[in-house]
Amino acid sequence: MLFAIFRESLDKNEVEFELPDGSTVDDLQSAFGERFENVRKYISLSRVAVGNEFVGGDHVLRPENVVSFIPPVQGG
Amino acid sequence: MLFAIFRESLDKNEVEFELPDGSTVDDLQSAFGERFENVRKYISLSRVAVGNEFVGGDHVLRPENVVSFIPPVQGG
Amino acid sequence: MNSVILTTDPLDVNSTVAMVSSPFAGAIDVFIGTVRNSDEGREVSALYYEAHAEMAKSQLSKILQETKREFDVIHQVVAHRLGLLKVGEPSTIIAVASAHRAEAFSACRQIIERLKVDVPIWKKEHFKDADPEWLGV
Amino acid sequence: MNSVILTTDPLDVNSTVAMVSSPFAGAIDVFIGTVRNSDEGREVSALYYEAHAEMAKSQLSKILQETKREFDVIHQVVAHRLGLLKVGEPSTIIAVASAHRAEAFSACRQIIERLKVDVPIWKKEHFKDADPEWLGV
Repeated sequence: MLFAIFRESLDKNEVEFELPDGSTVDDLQSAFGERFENVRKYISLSRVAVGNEFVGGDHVLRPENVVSFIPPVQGG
Repeated sequence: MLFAIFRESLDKNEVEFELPDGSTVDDLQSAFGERFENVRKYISLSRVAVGNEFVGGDHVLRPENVVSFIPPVQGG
Repeated sequence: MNSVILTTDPLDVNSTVAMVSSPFAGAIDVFIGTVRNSDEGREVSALYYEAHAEMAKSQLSKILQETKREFDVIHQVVAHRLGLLKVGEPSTIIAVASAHRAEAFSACRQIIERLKVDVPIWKKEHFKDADPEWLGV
Repeated sequence: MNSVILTTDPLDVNSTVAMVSSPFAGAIDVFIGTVRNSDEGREVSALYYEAHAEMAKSQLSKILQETKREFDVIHQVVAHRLGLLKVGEPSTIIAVASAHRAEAFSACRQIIERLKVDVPIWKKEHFKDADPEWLGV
């Protein structure tokens, strides 16, 4: 799922990726950066969540996972 | 001026003392304790103010001073 | 702007916060002291607050001047209610507005800590099952 | 009781405080985040807040569970507004009630600090003299 700078720059709330079995969050970020070069620079600033939980770059994704790209948060 | 436990125990808002020239706050507290034995025990817990300012025991009083006995404060 | 209020009327949080609101403020910290239903295991039914009003206002003004010198605050208000209060009612509301939150928290905390030490306000506890008592003596 | 509110409606301090009021409480600390008229020297006209709402609520609930474990709090509520806010309007209200004041201050401070780190809410600044910008990127 895409929010804030990602949502607005890509004009999408969601995108789909097909990745090999055993792919990690790092792999998804690389694929994402290749497909959407105009937001690539924001990826290194961002965290990733699966469902409602933050996960690390080595987290192995499963086909049913809903992944969110979380740019630097600014609540409060 | 008398407040809280002093006011209520003595049933007075104010009392007057005539003290020798050069008398201090300590002297006033002694005289007060002698005249009102039933509240003497509260004097050591209390502070003294002249006007709106706390003063120490060695503060020299002047005839026009309005002195307040300030039992332990409990605001908030 | 520094404001000091002593009143027998009920205190209202919204109107106290409105006094410190400012387009320059990014943070407001509000402390509310409320009447608890117990103290050291004894059931409290009400509290009576008495003040040396003139001195209390003077001491509170001095405290606000000190926090203004020490922290980068925009507006601050301290309101204390006097007279008989029921359980749950606010006895004190302190509100501090600043550009950033650290100052608002620090100043608000400092005001209530200083109030508890140097402001001539006294509290008489009314208990469910015992005679009322002045606290601290 | 822990409550988490995300809403596009204006926030109200009194009703937020009412949610945490309790006869067992002696202290309530309230933090209010408000929209400032400037940021790093640039004139701000409005702020737009966006959230990953489901995750934000989940993260805020976790934060409140943590403060409840760590501090002796009675009730706590965190409310965050979303959408377009004008200068001066509250974006966040956090209220914590406890028996004694130290816990209320500490828990309230911890909630806002944790919110600023781990809750997926984003802010787009609208300036008087420039295009709007997402903060932090």
